[in-house]
Amino acid sequence: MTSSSATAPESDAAASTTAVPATGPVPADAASPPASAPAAGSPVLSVRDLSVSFADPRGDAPVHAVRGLSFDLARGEVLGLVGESGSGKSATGLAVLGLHDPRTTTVTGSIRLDGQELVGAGEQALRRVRGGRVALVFQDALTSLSPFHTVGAQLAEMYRLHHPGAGRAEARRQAAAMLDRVGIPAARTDDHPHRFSGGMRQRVMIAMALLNNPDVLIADEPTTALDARVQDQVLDLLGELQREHGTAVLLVSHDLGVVAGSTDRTLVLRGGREVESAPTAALLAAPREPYTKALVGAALTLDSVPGTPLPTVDDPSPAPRPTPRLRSGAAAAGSGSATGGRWLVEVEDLSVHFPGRRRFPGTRSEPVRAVEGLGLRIAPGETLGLVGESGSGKSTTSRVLAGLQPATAGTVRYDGLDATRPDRALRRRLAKEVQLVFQDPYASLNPRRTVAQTLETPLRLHTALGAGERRQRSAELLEQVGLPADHLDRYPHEFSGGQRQRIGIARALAAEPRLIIADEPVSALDVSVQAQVLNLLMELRERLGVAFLFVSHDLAVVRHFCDRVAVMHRGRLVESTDRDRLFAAPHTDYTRELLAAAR
Amino acid sequence: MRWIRPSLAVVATALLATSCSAGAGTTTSAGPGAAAKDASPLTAALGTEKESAGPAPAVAGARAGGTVNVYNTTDFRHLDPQKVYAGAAYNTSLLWGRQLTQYQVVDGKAKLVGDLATDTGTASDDGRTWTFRLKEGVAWEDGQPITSQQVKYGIERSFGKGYEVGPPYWPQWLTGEASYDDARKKYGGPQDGDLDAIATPDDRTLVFHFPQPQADVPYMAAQSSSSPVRKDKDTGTDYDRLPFATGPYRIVEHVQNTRLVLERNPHWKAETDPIRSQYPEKFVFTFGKEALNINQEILSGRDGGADATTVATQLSPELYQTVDTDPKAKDLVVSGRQGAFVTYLMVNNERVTDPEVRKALNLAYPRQQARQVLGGSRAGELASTLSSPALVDWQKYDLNPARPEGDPDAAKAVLAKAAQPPASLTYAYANTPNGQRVAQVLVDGFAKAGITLVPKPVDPKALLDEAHRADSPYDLWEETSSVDWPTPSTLIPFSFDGRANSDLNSARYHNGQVDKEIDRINQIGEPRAKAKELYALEQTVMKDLPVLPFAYPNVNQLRGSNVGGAFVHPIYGSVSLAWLYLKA
Amino acid sequence: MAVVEHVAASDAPPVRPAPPGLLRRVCRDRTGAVALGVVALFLLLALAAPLIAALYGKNPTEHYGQNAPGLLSDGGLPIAPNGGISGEFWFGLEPGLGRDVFTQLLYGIRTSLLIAFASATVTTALGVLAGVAVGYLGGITDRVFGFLSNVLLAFPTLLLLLALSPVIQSRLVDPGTAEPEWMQFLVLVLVFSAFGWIPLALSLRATVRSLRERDFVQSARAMGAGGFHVVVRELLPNVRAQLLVHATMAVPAFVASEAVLSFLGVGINEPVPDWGRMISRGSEVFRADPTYMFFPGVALLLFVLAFNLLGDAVRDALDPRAAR
Amino acid sequence: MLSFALRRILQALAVLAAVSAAAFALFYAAPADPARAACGPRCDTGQVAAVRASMGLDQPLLTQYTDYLTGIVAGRDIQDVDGSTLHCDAPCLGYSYRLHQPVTEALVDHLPVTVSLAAGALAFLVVFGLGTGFVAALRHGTRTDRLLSGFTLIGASVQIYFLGYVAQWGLVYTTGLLPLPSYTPPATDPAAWAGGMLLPWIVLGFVNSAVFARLSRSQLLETMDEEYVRTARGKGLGRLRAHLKYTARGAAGPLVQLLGLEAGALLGGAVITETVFGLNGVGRFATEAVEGQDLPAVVGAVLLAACFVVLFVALADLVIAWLDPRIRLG
Repeated sequence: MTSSSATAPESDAAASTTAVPATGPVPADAASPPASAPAAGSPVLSVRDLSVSFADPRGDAPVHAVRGLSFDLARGEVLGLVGESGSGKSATGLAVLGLHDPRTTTVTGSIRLDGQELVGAGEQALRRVRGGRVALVFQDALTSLSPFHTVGAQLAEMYRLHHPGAGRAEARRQAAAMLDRVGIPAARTDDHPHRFSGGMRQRVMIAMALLNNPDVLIADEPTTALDARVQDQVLDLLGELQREHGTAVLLVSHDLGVVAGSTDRTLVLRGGREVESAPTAALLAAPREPYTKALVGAALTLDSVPGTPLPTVDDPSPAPRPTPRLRSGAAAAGSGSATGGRWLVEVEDLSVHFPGRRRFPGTRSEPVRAVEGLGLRIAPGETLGLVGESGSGKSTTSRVLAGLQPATAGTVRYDGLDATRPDRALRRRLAKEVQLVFQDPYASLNPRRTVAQTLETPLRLHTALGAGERRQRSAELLEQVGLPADHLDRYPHEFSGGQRQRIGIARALAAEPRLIIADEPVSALDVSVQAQVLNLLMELRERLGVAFLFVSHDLAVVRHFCDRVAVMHRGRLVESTDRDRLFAAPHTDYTRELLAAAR
Repeated sequence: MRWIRPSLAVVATALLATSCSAGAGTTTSAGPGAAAKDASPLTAALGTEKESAGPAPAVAGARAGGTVNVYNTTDFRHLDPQKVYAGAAYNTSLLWGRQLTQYQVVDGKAKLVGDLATDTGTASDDGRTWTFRLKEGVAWEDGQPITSQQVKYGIERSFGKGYEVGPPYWPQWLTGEASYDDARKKYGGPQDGDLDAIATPDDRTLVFHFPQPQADVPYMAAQSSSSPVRKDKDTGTDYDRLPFATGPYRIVEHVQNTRLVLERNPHWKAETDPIRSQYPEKFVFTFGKEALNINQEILSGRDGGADATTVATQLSPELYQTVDTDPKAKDLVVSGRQGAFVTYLMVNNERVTDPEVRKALNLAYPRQQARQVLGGSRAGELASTLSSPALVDWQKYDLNPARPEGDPDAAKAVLAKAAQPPASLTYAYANTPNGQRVAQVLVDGFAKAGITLVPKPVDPKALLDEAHRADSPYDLWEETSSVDWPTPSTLIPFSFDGRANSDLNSARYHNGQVDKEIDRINQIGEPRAKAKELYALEQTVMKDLPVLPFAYPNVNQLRGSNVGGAFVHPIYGSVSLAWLYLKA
Repeated sequence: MAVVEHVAASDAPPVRPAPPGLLRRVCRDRTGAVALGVVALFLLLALAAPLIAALYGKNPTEHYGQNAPGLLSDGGLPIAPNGGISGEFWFGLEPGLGRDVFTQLLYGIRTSLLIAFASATVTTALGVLAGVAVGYLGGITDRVFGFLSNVLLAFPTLLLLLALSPVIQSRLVDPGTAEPEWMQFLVLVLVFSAFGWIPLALSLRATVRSLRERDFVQSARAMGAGGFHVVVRELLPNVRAQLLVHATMAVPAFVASEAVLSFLGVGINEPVPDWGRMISRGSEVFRADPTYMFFPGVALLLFVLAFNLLGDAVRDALDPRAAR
Repeated sequence: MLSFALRRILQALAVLAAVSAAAFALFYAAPADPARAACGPRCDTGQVAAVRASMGLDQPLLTQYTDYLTGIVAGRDIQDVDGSTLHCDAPCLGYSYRLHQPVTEALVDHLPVTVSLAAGALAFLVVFGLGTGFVAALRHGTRTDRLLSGFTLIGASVQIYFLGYVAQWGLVYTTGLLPLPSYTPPATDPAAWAGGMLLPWIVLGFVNSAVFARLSRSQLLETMDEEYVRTARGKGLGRLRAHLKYTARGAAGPLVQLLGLEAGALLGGAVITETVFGLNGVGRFATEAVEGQDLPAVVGAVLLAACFVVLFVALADLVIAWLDPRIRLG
């Protein structure tokens, strides 16, 4: 990209005019009803027939991330750019700032910022735009803030870059002020990013983005990495600032929930093409396109009918099963009666501590108490949801049950037997009857082994089947999770995320387990895929009557899938009760907060 | 007794490590270096008192002043006069050390004259008593006069522990013990008090009393161990690094293996010294350079190379062509016979008992090819005698004529006559590049005569220890050694005496008559008569062909274009610094 | 890159061809292909050395220059210009012994390759064993190994090789008998192996450490799979690429080290042809006869260069992220 | 940071102790009899035994080792072959019977050469390696990149002694473009010092810079993909400035580490370079010690080299920690 002198002066003019909207008419603009915003005045950003494609490093055919996308963004408007991974939404965001690597990427079409063409604009012009008139907020603030510089310094730099006259002191003052505005005390301006919590870091990012009153803010999945409660806080903050500065926001997200609460208009992307675009409220209320319908339907809310099959792209309006899962009630009773019958799993004041960092030879810092005095019970065939924010110790608990993590204290009884110090026989039983489904479909399959090899491992370990029978069985398993049997000899990288998750489930089923521990099995998947996998799990649960320990941070999913729910916070059990009771009348404030955030 | 260890130091340079250059006979180099005629370079007569008076004969065109750079690959093993026992070190130590007698060299001819002593000593009681008188005005670097007691103290030191590295003769002769160790049992050095065998009636007179007649005292008196040492300056081990000077120069700095700096000694008087001169201001030795770089610097004349010479390193082979083609370069080569050194292919006579086999080996010996890989005629002249042409009254002879390139068929014929021809012979060689190449030549050459050679690479430093061990497993090895002074006295009587241990008689040669002859000749006190008898005896020995002479090695060294008066010392076999000057 | 990942993740299974064979991918990159060609050529020459020598009618040990007059000067230098290059002696004659340079070079490849391949094999084996085991076991084993490798890496390797190889030699060979050639090779392989395995072990240890925490390993362990299964079935397949790259990179490294030792005089002795020794001899005479240093020097450069290029190509082929 | 540093230093010391022990065991287990080597020419077995006693070789290995260590810490008295004892003060790395000189002294005598050589070579290495690496990374995929990468690869493949001789031949002896390689103490004549070391610096630096250049290229390329670099550009920072301020900082870690290793290795004595250019540094000293079977000297040289490596690796770690707040501030 060489600076074309033609655009340079023009951009100067544009730059000078940008001062106006930033100061004067902003409140009025913000006040005007969002729906009418597009009509009012010329759009600050207008994208026409935008296409982005990446060259494949292996030299294969180029990948088309965005194809012929067009949209307008009016001043002060918030436009939601919704799509599943690979829909090209992020690529669009980057294209606006010309941040793609010019060697591997080709961008065609037109992006006009106040009439200034950005596609093919010179580096000089673009640099003036970046951070000055268009600012970015990335998904993960930990990686997008420099770990080597203090947040204060990074903001100050942002300021000075676009106020050439300003001195260091001035810049630092501005930075401190902005940080204070987003709720970060001046005392911490000299801290490095890794010292902040996820939410705080995201606040820093936002502060930095808005430091120079940009006309347009591109927020790329700004809250995806955060817990629900923090998510809300950050979104609120973003909203406030946006109204204050009258900044136009392009909110890129995969989560309809996020978009619903905070955008005026929504544009749905799929495979780099626009599917549907309408005022958000309208779009959510009455989606026109089937894909949109599916997305809206698949996005679980707290008022779905538990246990019912969810709409998917292929089947936008599934027939509700005649008898929606009644076990819930049964389980509720069961929890009482199970004293007579016996629990599958009983956990009594379980504690898991991790040794602290070694400071000196000998001395160590305080151990990390991941789980503290936890008690749990799972009846056969029952599904227990384990809810909590990141770091609440839910994964650790599941690892203990899976026998991957020794307990520091407390007992785990499986089928009445002591599983904390199991003998060989019990260890074999546990290995067979307790299986795992993981969160990350990419990490959970060995990239160097075919599906067949992966599926046959448990068979070889736990069954007496011969080679032929094993292959036979794995084929069945594959079909059971809805994949064609002829995929047996493929390698994981030939499958998509959802398919891999299915394979993971098939592997779990292979040993005919009685308990499946599913650690966030759907949270890494796209909404529609999420729905499909959930449907699959529910179906299998009905068919095989296997018990589940379902670990998740997503209340909606838990509510839809589980019979009973246990809430964890800072390694302790906050509350554990029947699903309906919990969602109807939460006992603790913490649970209430969680629910509020999920609404 | 022969220079064994010192010669090893020279073996490394002379024949094995880096090869040589400028053909011995063909050199036209400056200075009287072309000393490679068949006649001995040694003027027979010993110098008179008149010849022993200073100053040294002036070197034509010499000029005073300047600093001479001396580039050596390695430092000298020893500077302590009683420890110095190697040609180059002898030669160099002349700069700061003086002995009772020393060799005066004129036109490449060496003559033994009195140095500290007024003459080469006077014998009485047919060789049992020797008397030396010190000159007037000979002084230490601090101006104090040199006394006979100090010379005596020096000789006493050479009995002491740690002085095994020096020559054994004073202890042996003065105690009359054949064995060095027995000698030291009788007197163990200064800590055993006064040595009665040497009397010092006054500060200038030394009287040696020997149990048996000794003919070679004047030559021994020229050895470094006949240098005076002052008790109050004797720093023990450190004296090996910084000896106290009596010669024209004194040591002002010596960083071992790195640097040695000499400055003029103000208290040295030219009129007392018939041997040395004192032209340059300073000598600066630099140790640790590679031969390649040394020669390049001297040839190019850059960075002080013009004022430089080298004492211990040879002309690197890669410069042959340059020297042959470029007359200017050729002009800078100083060549000459390496003192009295001779290189032999040693044979362990206890393992190869059959003389026919030894004769066969001699006939098959590819001498010329072996010399070729070492640099050809530059490396030296093919030898046929045990003794070196450098010796007094030496005459050439060849009792076992053999073709230089080897004669396999003749060898086969002789071998056929042998009682039982050996299945194979073990040849030990110093594991250096040249050593490996020579081994290749020998294996190749002897194989043609149907003799299998098993080459055994041995760590160069350990080769002689290995070969001299009583139970040494080797049949053949190469050895370069020299007599201690230019008479045959230390050749046959030590190295071919059947009664001596394998460390001295490394050929394990046993011959009763020879032993008897040795005893007889040892009683002769008159040097030249003794020499005559020894040459005769040498031929008797050579009839048995105990070892195969290979070559009289040459020294080829470079001197900077500005360096004058450089020649190879006919006795010590290296460029002598004591005669150098800078032309400009 | 990141976006490509996303595309793969969209639920429609992407239609991408199965990755082509390693060889094909290496050859796809031009330099890689050339490097492969050169390496192959060297291998071929090494294997066919006796044949070629027979056709060419010379052997590497005979002293042509000494046995036939008129080839070498009295000083042992080739008389013909350019180190005696002629129709009969294509690359000239060795000064001194007058052996044929071409066949020496030819057989020199064998020496270098034999030692390099042997050492590479041993070190790779050791490295895998140590690296994977330590990485998998972790804990105290890991700490001990870490310390050990720190110690070994602190040693000045070249000095040790210099000091030790003669020692080992004298330990293995009794005086009186000729030292068999294989002994020299063995000694070199031993000294190289003593240190060569550490880098691989270290990098593997790191890789395995991270793999060990991966879910698929966890699930295998949760299923009650034994350590053997986990190491052989789950871990090893994932470090294959790393191994291959290391092996290809190790060969030139060992070729170079062997040459260095021979150059310094503690490597392969006469009469076994050896490049390092040729170069050191060349350095003695290179003013008078540059060709004798030129040929082995350039050959060695080409050889190592080709192998390094090949190593790069292999790495890039296996890891497109590094290729860029 | 302090605790980190302390921990690191303790670790280094432990390693050194182990190295010394290993070196000791390794060499004194050698068959070559140092006493014989030390004793004069006609030493009979009795004398050799005496020498062995005076060298303390008759003691059990452990005792010898402990004596050695105490010598390093506190110095010790040593007996020479001629029975004279002398004090070798700390840090005493033993006594060379070949040179009749404490090893420490001998090493110190040779150190200036090696230090000059290493320093210059490192300087060249950093400038050249980092330069090529950076340019190649900025221009990656272009012809420049391929050219530079190829060039560095040649550096990685060429044998230093071959290059050294050819360079000497071409630049010094035949054309005389550069002064003869030689060492002059910088104090006496800085110009001559620099001139004499120029060629060794370039050759050694070039050959060693190859790895460095390749690493810096790949590191920079990797860091360029970091999100925070993209953020920096998103701020409106120019490409070059963004890379200089953020990418370089992010890529520094491994480079510093490698540099530490290189520095340690070079200061331990560049045996081949010193041989090729006839520089009388620690490397040459060590090789001569090896040839002379001068065990104390060999062990001393090995220890010195190991010390440098350990020291500089530790130093590098500290620098890295200081560069990266995540380590510095925990």
